[in-house]
Amino acid sequence: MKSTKFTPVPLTKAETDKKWWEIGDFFRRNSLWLLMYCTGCCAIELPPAMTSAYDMERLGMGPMATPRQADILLVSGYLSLKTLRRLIYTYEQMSEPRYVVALGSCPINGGIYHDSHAVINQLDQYIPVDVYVAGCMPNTEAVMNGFVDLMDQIKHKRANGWKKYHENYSWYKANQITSLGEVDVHDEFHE
Amino acid sequence: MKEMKLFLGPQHPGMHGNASVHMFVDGDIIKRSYLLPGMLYRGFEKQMERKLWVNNIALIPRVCVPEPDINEMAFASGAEKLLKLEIPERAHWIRMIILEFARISAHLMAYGGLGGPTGNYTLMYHAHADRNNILDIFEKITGARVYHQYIVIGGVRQDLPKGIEKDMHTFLDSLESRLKEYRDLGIDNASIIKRIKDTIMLPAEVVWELGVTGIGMRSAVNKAYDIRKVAPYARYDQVEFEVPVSDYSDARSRLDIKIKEVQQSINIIRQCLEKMPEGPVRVKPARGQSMRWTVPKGHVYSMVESSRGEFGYYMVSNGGTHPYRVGVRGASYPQGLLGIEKYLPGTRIDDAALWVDTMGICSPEIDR
Amino acid sequence: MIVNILVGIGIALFGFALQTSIGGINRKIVGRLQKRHGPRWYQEFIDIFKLLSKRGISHGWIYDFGVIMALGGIIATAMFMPLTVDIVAFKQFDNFFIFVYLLAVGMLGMAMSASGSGNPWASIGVMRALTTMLAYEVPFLIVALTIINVSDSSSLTAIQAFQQTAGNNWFIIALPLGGLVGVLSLMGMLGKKPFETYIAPAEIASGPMVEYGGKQLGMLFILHEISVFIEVSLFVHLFLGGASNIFIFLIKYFTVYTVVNLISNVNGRFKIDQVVKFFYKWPLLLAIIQAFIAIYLGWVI
Amino acid sequence: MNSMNNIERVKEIVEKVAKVRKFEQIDKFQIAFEIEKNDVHQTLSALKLAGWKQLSYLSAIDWIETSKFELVYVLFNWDEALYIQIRAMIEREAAEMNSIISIFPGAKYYEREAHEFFGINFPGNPDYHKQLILENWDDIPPLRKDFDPSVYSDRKFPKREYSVDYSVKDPENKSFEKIKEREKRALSLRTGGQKK
Amino acid sequence: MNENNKYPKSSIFRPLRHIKYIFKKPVTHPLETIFTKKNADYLKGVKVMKSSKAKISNPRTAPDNLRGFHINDWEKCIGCGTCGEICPTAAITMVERHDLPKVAGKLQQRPVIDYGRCCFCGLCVDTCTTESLKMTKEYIYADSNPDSFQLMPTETWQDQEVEQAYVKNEDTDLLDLERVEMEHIEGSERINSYIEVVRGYSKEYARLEAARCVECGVCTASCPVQMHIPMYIKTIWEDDIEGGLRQIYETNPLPGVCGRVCTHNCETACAIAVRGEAIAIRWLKRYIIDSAPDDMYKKIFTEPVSEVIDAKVAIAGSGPSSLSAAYYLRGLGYKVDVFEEKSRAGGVASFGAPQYRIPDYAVEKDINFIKSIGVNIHTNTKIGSDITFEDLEKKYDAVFLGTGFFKGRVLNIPGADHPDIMGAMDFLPLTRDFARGTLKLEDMNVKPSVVVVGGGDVAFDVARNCIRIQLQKYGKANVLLTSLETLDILPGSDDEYIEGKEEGIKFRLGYGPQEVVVEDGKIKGLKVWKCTRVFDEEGRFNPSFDQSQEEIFEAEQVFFSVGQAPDYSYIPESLKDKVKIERGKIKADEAGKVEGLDWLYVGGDIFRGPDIITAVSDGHRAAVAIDDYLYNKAKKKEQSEYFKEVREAIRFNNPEPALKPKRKRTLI
Repeated sequence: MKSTKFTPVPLTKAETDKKWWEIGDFFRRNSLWLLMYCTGCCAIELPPAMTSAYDMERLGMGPMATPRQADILLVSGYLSLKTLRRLIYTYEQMSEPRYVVALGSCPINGGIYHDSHAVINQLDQYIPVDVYVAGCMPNTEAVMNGFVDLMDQIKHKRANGWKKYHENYSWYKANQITSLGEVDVHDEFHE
Repeated sequence: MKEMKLFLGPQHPGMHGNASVHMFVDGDIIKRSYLLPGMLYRGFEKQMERKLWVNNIALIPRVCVPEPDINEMAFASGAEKLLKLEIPERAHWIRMIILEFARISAHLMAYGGLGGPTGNYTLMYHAHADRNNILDIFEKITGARVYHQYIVIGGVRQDLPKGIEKDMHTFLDSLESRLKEYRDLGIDNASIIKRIKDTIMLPAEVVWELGVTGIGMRSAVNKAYDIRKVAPYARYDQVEFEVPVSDYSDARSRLDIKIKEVQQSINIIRQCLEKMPEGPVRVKPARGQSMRWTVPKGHVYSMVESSRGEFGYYMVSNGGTHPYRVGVRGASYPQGLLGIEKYLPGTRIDDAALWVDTMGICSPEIDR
Repeated sequence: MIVNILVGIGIALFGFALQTSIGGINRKIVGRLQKRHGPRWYQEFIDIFKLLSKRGISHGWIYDFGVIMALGGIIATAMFMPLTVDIVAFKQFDNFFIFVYLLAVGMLGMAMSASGSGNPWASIGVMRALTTMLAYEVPFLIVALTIINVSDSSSLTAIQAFQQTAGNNWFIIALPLGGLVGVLSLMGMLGKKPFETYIAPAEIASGPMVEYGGKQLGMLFILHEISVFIEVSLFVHLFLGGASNIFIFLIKYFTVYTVVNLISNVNGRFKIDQVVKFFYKWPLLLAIIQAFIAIYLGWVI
Repeated sequence: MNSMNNIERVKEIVEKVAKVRKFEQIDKFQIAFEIEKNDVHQTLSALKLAGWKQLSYLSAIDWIETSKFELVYVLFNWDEALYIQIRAMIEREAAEMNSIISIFPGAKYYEREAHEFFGINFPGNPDYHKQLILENWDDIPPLRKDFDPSVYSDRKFPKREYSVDYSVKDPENKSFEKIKEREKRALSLRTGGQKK
Repeated sequence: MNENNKYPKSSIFRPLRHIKYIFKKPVTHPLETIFTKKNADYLKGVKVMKSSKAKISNPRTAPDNLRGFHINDWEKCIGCGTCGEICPTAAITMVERHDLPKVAGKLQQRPVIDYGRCCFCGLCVDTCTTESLKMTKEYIYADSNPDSFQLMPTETWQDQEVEQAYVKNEDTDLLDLERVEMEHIEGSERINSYIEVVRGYSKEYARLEAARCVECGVCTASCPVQMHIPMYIKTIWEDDIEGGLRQIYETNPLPGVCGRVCTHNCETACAIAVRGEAIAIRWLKRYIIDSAPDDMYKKIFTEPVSEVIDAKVAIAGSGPSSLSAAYYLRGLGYKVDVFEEKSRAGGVASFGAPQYRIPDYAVEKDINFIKSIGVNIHTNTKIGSDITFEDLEKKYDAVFLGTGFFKGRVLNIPGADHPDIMGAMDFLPLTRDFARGTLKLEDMNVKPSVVVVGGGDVAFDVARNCIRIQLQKYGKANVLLTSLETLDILPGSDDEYIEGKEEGIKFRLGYGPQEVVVEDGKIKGLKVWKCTRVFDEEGRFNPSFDQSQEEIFEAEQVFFSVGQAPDYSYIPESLKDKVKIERGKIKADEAGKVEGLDWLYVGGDIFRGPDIITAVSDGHRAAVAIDDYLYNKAKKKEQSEYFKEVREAIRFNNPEPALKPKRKRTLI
């Protein structure tokens, strides 16, 4: 019998990292936790998705209370200026890798509020977005399919929005400042 | 101990919608608080002025997301008042069915929302499971789950689909049989009663001071102050229903009324299905293509009883194709802004989320 | 000695794996209660490994150190936990008080770390957690002391053996009032509703965990799983007669955890003052009565 | 419950304290009075005493052509089921109206909102000048008619330019450009667009 | 009151009953009813879904009226863009598609929907003029590339055949498909006089009718002069008559005439007509002219623009093409002389069309305006006799011929040379003069029973005139109209047929006249054969008859309305060989310039035909061509800004050849 001797192929550090990253990706895409930030109307389709009717826990997903714990920032619909400030704040708080899913028309190109003075038009000007789900509002099925799309993106290493945010940080910041004037929140409470 | 700053929301599981309650607490007691609205501000009233009467129907449901139909009703009936338009009889009854389903849906959501602050998620899951059935019925009737855009100026957009009555009856029967379960799991549950009994009080004087309406008002003043009874619209004067009231308004009694109102809504829908005449469902407000429909000059305040209270549209027309000004009175405006400023202090931080929940605060209608 | 340590680590790992699996299965059961299917049974593992694969954020060394300290403390505690009468790492050190003491180390580590995060919700959560601990510990200790008194030993193995030899006379039956207090305290320990006050996502945004994310949160999850393992095992050993072999242990463990979890899921949570009042009212009274009955009157069923 | 007498009674009450410029009955449950700015407080107090205890709505309308703001107060009496609109014109320039929070405390936030969206000052309301819904607003109050939200939006929030082009153009066929040019010319012939 | 009494007794045990749900079936939707095929495959890979389930996975079928993603039937779609107009989110834009055929009633554009805007309100479907835009049961679409959310709806969604869901029905339709009733005099009443049949819209009704227009502009390309139809309709709706008048005079100097007797191809092409009754474009134009007071005409040209350019143009004939040429040449700054052989200007408007369609005052209103801007009209001046053609050539820098077809034609069949037999164009001028009172009843040679041969509008004019004259002459009418064409291909318009029938014309359609039966010098009747076919397979006029079905329509007089002929006798011999005439029409280039003669232009019937509005377009084109020819040669005077603008507009609005819409028969 021919003996097959196991000869370990030495991996470079980059390759090792890549392997680890793939393993990590497996876990990450099978356990996506949402940050329920009800930025807009599409949030109303999330309770059905989370609760009994569509039960997204089957996919390993669930809502989380705080940004630190969450993997997905779910932008559910339109973003008013006031929300965007807090959204950016929230996004920056999330631990990496983090993904952004945008629901509905509004984050794509403004939706029904495209000419409103209070609502931004394109979310990807301010933070990178990994998956968009069309619809106004998207049906729960569409939302669920959107999440699976995101998982697929992660699997194929295409959900790199958070890296983009680092790479183009100054570009994003500049856009934020153009639209918001000031990104940080200043009010009685934040002094 | 020094006052500590805390904020409930905008991103907070206990907050309904995107708003923030800022609190200054001492220990567990809230010393000072206010609502920070505007997170959902879309410039709604401005947007409505810029849209035609006809394509405003795409915009108005978005004022209040959990119960969009009241907006359509308030807007459509306001415009009809300005137009002095008589709509077909059947349309009135269909509108009532839609409005009552919306009320049930909103109540279920609010009642299930009790599961958040009190931690009884099973209640929330059950309520949402039932609510999802309503959404499915809505989808069959109107073609959309949430933004129905169904009640339009001149009636309703199209007739009920065939066979929908059966679906409705099936749903109503099953919901009715489960109302007891909801009570058991929620307001009659000993562990939850501890949280909701004798807290979050809303005495009658406060009601008048703030201008709270709806369940908040009825639970405190012990009178059937419901627009459906007091100044009936649609055909509410032709159906029999009771308005549950109470003279002691704590969180529990308000939730109790909510469940009782669900029962009443079920009764109303059944009566509607029985009494609804056949016939047309829509008249056109004017001749010509819809983009050239105009509404005569005038001011009108059009009001609807929502699940949270009096919901009104102040509408002004200058005779053109666009509304000149539309003002929205969100039902939760008084308790949401002034209420939180004045009457949330003194409660504990545990109560804040429950306060927001049981007072019926819907942030999109405050911000608009 | 090394063998003992290895066995101890083995027990801790086993405890972690056991509780994580049972936690997963329980999520499915609770799912059914909520009219849905629930996640895959191994979802909890994926969650934990995912968290460990994420990048954490540091809020200073107290924050980081606290987590490690807590996790270390809790693993250490678990190492002492006997699984059955026979399977125990350190035969002489399975004293009840060791667990009470070591569990506190874990708790304190977490408290330290959470306070280090600087988030007000975390501070409130920590305060609540400690208050809750104070509330349930008193009746629980009284009942535990009663048991120790009755069984004449504070060693868990001995307590197990005592129950098994006396014709499977479990203390939950022998001391019914104490058993009830034990269940309530267990719910408090596990942070199950209605005593979940210190986590309370809807009120204080998960309390102590509010600032954790990534690796730290993963460690907290492991910590949580192991501490649940310790607490449930403690209950099994103290009240349910322990286990003569591993299968019985598994069955008892599963039953206890599932029952507690189910009760928890149809109830709401108390306010923190209500928790304290509650524990200092009925459980404390019952515990004292039980102690009186058992120790002074000697009435043990 | 809601007879003509009732409306007559309200008319009497209002006419006693205010000069009614216009009375209007909108439907069975709603009437409207146009009164002078200075009479508003007395009218509201009188009506409150008479049972119209609830302030349902308070806001303003911008009549830019006549350079006025119209303030609207909607009162409701739950026992008699009659909505009353009280309307009063105020000047658009440096618009100011004394607060009514002494009569209806619930008006506090309505007034703050009216200040924010129209720029009307409400002396007597302690917080009317604080920002409420808007944050860091840098333009004229948005509900004024001379504010154009689309201009603001275009200036601040870029619109998406899609890279996919579905058109099939014929480089020689300029018919679409021509149609547009023709329309432009024809539009200029409208009375509004006429030179001089 | 003890508030505890109102609640059922609370319990810590009752909630535990809910544990029973562990043993009940969950209400959750199964995974295979949620996920698309692609996503189901992914989920199979991560063991969430069983592979047997993944195979059949398909998202829940939506209800029948779901407002999902759009599909658009390109065959039906006419590119009107109404969907984009009504869209509350400005999500629909129209893009040019020059790959589509250029046909009347359709624009070469199709909607593109931006799903980054769409709010799924379905108003686009409700307002679609053709029912081509529909919504489907598809509701799932997610992508990571935001650019992929702008989609052009076609018959399929994502290249898949899909079920349609939300479509419009009577309730949801947002268009007004019914025309606002036009007041007209009843048939029994109007035959007693020459009063205009159609009374015209009142302001209120005109505004209602104008409100039906969706401003798509589909009609414009079908109009030979490309009038700004949607825009002037909008002026009516907005009650800006003056603006409307100015817009009309941009492209049409004879709106009063065209507002009454135009062939209105625009209405045939109208987007509303796809499913309903077309906007009454012709009558709305008439409304503007009727309601414009005379002094408002002064505002069309705010500055005098005449005689700025030192060049003269002669125009032969004063029909629509001539008047149009005169108007535009004047607007361009030339001195214009119009020579008319008859006593009144207007050509076919004054002498062809019947009085009850277009009364004289309406023609005069148009002509007076043209006169008022400085066009000299010399009536009773026949070229050839009163002024020679050579004179024109000598005295003027350019000559425009618009002399029209003013001779009746008679079929070459046995008996057709009888004196009682008349061609339509010989008869109709007499009726006009009769209606004006210049001819007496006795002068009118109309017998008690009449057969009219022909199926065009002119035949109807003849028949209806005959009825009126017969009634006055004999107290009763007996007119029979026969044509080769049966009703389905009758060339005359539907209105004429309906009104003619109301007035008592008898119809025998589908017969070919073979002989006029004459006995004792008197006409006895018309012998006809049944016509089996009018056009051959190639679509050419080539009738064939069934001899066996012979009939004789008894009548004492026969009118032939089978075409008209020109009279070129005024063209001098010297030019005869240079001017080529083909089938009665003068050969010229697109703009009407006669080949080989730079200074000679033609328009109207003698060039292109066949109707008034085409003649107007000929005049416009010829005016621009004349300007091209003369402008650089002529000595120019100083120009004002306003003059430049007017010149530019006239040149710019030079009409393109119109698209001929396919006629829709509503009669059958």
